[in-house]
Amino acid sequence: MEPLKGLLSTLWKALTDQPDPKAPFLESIPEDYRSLASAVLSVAPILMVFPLLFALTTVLERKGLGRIQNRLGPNRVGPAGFLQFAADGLKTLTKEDVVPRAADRVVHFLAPIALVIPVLLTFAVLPFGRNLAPIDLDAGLLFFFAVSSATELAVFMAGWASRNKYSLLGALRAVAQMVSYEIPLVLAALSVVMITGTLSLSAIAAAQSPTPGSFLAPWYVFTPWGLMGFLLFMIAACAEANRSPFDLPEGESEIIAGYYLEYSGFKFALFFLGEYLGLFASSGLAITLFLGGWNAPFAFMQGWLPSWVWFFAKLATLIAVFIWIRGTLPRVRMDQLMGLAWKFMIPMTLLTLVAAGLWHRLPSAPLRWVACTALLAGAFLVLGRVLMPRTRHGRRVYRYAD
Amino acid sequence: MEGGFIAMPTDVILWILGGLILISAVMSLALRNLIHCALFLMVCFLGLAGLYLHLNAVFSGLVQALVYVGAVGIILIFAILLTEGGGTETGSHLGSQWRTGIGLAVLLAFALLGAVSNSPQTTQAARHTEEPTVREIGLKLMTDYLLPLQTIGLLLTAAAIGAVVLAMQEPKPRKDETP
Amino acid sequence: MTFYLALSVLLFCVGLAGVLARRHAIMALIGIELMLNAANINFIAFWRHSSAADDLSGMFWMIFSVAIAAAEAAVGLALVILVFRHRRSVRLDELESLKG
Amino acid sequence: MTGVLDILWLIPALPLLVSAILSLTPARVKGGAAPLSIGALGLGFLIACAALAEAVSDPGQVRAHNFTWFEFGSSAVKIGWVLDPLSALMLVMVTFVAGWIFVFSIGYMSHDENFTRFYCFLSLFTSAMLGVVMSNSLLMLFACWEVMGLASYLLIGFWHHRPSAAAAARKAFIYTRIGDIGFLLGMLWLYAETGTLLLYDNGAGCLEANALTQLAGAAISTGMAASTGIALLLFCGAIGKSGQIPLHVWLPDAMEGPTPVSALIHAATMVAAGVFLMARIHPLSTATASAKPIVTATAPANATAQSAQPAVRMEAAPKSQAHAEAAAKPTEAGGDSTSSPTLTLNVMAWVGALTALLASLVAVAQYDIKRILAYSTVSQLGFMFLGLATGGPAVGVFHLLTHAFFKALLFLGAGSVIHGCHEEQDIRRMGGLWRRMPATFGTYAVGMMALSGVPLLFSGFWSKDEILHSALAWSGSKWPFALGLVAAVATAFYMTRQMAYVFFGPHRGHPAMYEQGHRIPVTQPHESPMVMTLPLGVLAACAILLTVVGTPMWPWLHSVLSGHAPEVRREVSVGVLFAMLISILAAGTGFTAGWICYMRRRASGFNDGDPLQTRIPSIWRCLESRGWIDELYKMSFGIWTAAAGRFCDWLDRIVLGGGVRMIQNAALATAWMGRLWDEFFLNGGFARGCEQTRNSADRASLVQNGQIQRYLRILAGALALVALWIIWK
Amino acid sequence: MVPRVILGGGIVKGMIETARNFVGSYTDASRLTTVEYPEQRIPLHANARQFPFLVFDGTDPMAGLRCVACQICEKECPPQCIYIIKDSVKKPDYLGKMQMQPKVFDIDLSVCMSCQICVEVCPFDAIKMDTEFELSNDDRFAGLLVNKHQLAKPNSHFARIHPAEAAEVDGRLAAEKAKAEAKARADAEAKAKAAATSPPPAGNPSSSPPPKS
Repeated sequence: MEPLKGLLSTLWKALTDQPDPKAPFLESIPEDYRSLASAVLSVAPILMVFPLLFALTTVLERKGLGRIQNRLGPNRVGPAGFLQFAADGLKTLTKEDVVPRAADRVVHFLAPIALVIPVLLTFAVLPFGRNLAPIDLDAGLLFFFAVSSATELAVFMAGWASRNKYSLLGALRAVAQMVSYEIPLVLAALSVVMITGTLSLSAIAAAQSPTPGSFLAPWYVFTPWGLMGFLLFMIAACAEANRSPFDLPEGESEIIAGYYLEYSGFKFALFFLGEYLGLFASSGLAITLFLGGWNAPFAFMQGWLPSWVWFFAKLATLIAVFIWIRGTLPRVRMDQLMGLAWKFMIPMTLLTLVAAGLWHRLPSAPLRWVACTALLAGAFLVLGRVLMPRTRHGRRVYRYAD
Repeated sequence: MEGGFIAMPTDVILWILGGLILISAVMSLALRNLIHCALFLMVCFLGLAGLYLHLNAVFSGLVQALVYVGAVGIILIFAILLTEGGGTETGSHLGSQWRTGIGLAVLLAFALLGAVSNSPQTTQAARHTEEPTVREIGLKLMTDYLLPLQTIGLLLTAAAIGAVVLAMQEPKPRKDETP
Repeated sequence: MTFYLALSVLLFCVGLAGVLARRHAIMALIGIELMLNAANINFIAFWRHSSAADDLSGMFWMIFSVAIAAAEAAVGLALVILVFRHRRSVRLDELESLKG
Repeated sequence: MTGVLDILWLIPALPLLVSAILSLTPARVKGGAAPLSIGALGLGFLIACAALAEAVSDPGQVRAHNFTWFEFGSSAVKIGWVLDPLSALMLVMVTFVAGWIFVFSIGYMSHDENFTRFYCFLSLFTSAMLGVVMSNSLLMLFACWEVMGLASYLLIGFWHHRPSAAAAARKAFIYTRIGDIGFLLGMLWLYAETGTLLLYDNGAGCLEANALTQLAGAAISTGMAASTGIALLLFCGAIGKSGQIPLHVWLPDAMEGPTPVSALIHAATMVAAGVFLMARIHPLSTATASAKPIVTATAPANATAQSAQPAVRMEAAPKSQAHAEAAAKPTEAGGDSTSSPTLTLNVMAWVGALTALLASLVAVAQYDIKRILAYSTVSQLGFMFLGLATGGPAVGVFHLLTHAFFKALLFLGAGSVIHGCHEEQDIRRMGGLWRRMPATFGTYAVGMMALSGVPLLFSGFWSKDEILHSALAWSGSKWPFALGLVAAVATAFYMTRQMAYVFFGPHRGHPAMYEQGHRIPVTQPHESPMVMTLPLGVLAACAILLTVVGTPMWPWLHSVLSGHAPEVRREVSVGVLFAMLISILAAGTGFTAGWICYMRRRASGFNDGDPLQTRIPSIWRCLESRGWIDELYKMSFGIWTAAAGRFCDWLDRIVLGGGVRMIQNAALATAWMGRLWDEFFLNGGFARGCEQTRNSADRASLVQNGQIQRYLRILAGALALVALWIIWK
Repeated sequence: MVPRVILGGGIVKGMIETARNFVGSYTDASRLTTVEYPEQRIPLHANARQFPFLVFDGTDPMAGLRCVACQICEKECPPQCIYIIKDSVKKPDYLGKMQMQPKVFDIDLSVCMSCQICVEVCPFDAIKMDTEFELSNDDRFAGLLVNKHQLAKPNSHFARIHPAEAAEVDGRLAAEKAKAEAKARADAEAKAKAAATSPPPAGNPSSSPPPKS
């Protein structure tokens, strides 16, 4: 019974932002299992919360898209359709797991696992609440990117192992896309690192907590370079997670279903789990870096709700935005995708870095606001001009057959 | 990943990591199918990353993971695919005088192991200093090691551009090869 | 400490054996990568067991060697692809024409 | 106004800058050339006026501004410029005349495609001339002197597509170069003696007292004073540049260049540079052991080498008595000093007189309008040297100034005539132009009267009268005076001849170019446009107004040049009146003779001979062919050098060439022997040796047969051996 | 709104549009056009059509069948999905006239493309378009081959699904029927009159001609 009571008090301490929430539970655990218990204690909530969130998101997504398209969305299973994920889950579990004969059995089997593991690892570093960061690594951000870069390998394994031209094509497209969007992703995050000076995510989140006196919380998104960095980070995250405008690899119309073509049943669900968890991880990172992690938007609201509530509220809004984007934007062509990454995103992120430097160096507030905004707006327009389709409505020229 | 992550004695972890690294290294060189070799190489690199983390060199472990597993792995696989290595190799995948090669390698192994076993260095106990923070690394990198950093930067850009230029050239249709 | 040295030696020799034995150019590159990593192990091991507290040279050696290895891998693979395009094969024992 | 000295360097610098700019502008860009150069000169003229005002305000004082050009070792070469009445006057004159000549050449050269290049050379020339005029160091003077020579070469040979112009340019350049050798030697000698080439340098300059006494004192083996020797050598340079007797032949041929060039270079400025040079170094030529130091100057020590020399303020001690006394009372007997004139002045006088006479005589027999003026210039220069030698610098410079104006006027008038008659230069083709070109005729008449010395109204009369008077009163010998008188008569004569031929009588233009297949009818000679006649008018006005400066009653110029305030003098000595009477007589005889010969019996056709020719055919032929001096030179020097050239060629090709060939053959022989030895004796043995090495090499080449893995194996083997060796050592 | 010239301009306009839809779907009920299908149904439009069916009058399907097996529809059907075999036995139609009738009348619904050409060409308004679409079954081939009995449906059904068209058809048929009867009556009267006047002498043909029918 002792451990149960410890667990409850730990839960309470965690939910109410108290320092070192694990202490009560760990005391109740015999000495030599303590480190194992603490590990389990920090992993368990992640494994419970985020797959659940994944489930909810699938439903929310379908309902949201429905609503956007003037229809109801699933409302059969459960109250207003919210048990739909259970139905889907059950379906994937019961579905026959077909493995193509020509497939490379081992790699085919490993691929979904190799995809999900790194994504789950990325959650280890995200600070969900004031002291709810599972592992507070000094090089947290580096860990995040190191691990998330492994997903490309898994995607390739999936695509290649199923021995199918379309899936290989989808996999290579996905890898190319993820590789070329990783650079802007890292660079966008870099500007925040430059300002805060540390790589550890909890320090970054702490740096954005509002001082009691001020009105607006000092989130980085409220600075010009922060806003631009946030936008670029979101676009890159969108591409990294192969979602909405950038879901070329699974372009149903062109190559049927991309790299998870030859998967069915639970492995297929794992891919989706991986994709959505990747989405949550990168939006979690975006929140930590730009939207002030677990801080309240305004100083006076800081005390109202526990910190993790803010984190998940922001996560919810970001997910809503992703769904919203998915409902609106058509798929991007491959060369436009690459063009956007190399011609627009990377220059813009470098410029955001410059703007951040400028922001850091310029003393007076109005001056640095004007300078940074001017720099970024100018760059955005110029680089934008490069990408905008040049519609020259010249005078109509009539040519008659002579 | 702090030292002694799980209550198990540390050298058990060492042996596991060591074994993992060596086995995957051997497998990555022995298998016929190139892609498998590449994947095993990735496993070996991850093992190494784990080893560095175990040695409290967190930054280098993560760099190893990021650079090797993230970047080099992908290039390797792309290269394999581009050189039609996808399928399993026909015929013997071992070079002509592979026996002398492996013999020499074994000879070298014994020589170096001999050297390692009786060198005075090894008797010193492992010292557990706290791992350097990223800020320290950054500062030292920017101050004491600025020149190597810049040269490495230059080298990397040169390599990147060089690789692109090399790989971009269209193959000239050779005389004996029907276009 | 001996564990690390032994591990790096073995890894080095495995890499060497791979390079010497295998016919495929890319396998040679993989062998080279292994040898480089063997060296890295020593760097970190000696850095960890070195006396000086704040001397991070071992770690920097490792980081720079990783960077160089990555650059080398990129260029090496580009060359292999180029060779493949020219010679239609990447067997090392077939690539022996010393002509231009 | 003390600042004028500092900005004096702008006067030559501006035209130089303009010439640089124009040299860069493409030929087709015509717009900028003229205004730029005229603007530069106009600005120069203003500064020159300011400088003149300052110089005149305190004539005695010599203001020099020296600075170090470059150092070599301990000593430094210092150059700089000087502002004294002489240089100020010359600056004003050059900028003024050149300015109007530029205006004139806008019209004259308007349809020439190398318009910009023309102005570029003109500006270059003017800046060089201004450089000469104001330079305070002989070295700088010599440099500008050479640039002037170059510019004259370029301008004479401006229409280089015409072979005659190119030849004339080369000829001019070579003859002036011969003169310049003398100049250079003089400078070197001067530098050797005094150690500085600066003229005025707070007492250390070579024209200052202690340098002069030192020079006068130093005598060379033949007993001649160093100063005289140097002066003579410098005079050689002057002879070459101003076209005096031995080296005068290039000047008439220099008429090949465009007329404004002749006007500017061969009338007003360049040729005058020789006279100016002798005027500038006059103290040197008159320095005798006994003479007291001419100019003493006290000035603060030189400033440091780098920084420009502070303007040198010299309170001029009263000029040496002799000099002042001569200037003050030009009329007094004895132009320079009571004692007999030094050798330099003698030579100068005789050369001047002879040139004047010979040139004026030759001018009588010329048919080309510009050649007549050229010879007249030579003779007038002779007069100037005569005046310089006998009456001191003031007399010479006064005639130089007046001559500059009316000779430029005459040349421009000639140019306007040529332009009017469509490039016709032979006076036998002209005639009757006074009705068709009234403006040109009027101004040309003024210039003619000034040149030939029509009394009272015209400045030419006064300046020539000065010279004749000083020649008469010269203590040296009376003969130069006689020669000068005859020359004056001849001058009047040939000018009237020219007027008669050009402006009076029937128009002897080409009868009808029309029939000879030229579709365009030959329009009658027409008056030149405003841009050409305006300068003529201005110069004509000046030719008249200049009298104000130099009449005996108010010798403003003489007193300014001799360094003390001008004052009006009522009484005029008997000698002066006598000299005036003589010169009026001379001019009169010249006119009447010219009138008789040419005015009454108008030459109607082109080919009916010159009246004079009929009377004195042999002398006429001699004069017309310019006294065969060209042929003389050709015969003497020409042949010499040709012969010397041939001899050297023979020497080089036969004697030396032969020797080289012999050595060559010897080398070949030895090579052959070496080959034979090597072929048979060495190779045999050696070849076998090579075989062995090649075989062993084959085996060794296995190491490099392209098998990468073989290389790696060898590498690994070596590594293993080394490791083993290290461990088990 | 946001000028399209800036890079994100188009995206923002699009997002606002979808947001308006999203919000609208909650506030403005008319937007949600879909209904819970099996439970609620959207009333079909008048001219809705799925697959043809045969109309029969009266109560007995086979007897009242209007189709006279003239096979025009079979010939005209573009995908040739109608298959008719004439029946040797005739039966009276609505006018009592003896007409043929189809022994076999099959339509392969999986082939039929519901182009309604058969309805247009049928002179006897025997075939109309039904609105029944829930025809899914597990036999891909035979399941959708419907025969005469399955096709036959009463005129009342036709009236229910296409009221206007049914009314028009019925009106036309009734009119024809009335005309036919009137003619029949007229013939009958003429015969009766002829019978009555035949006893008097056959001779006065000049009496007034028989009344015009």
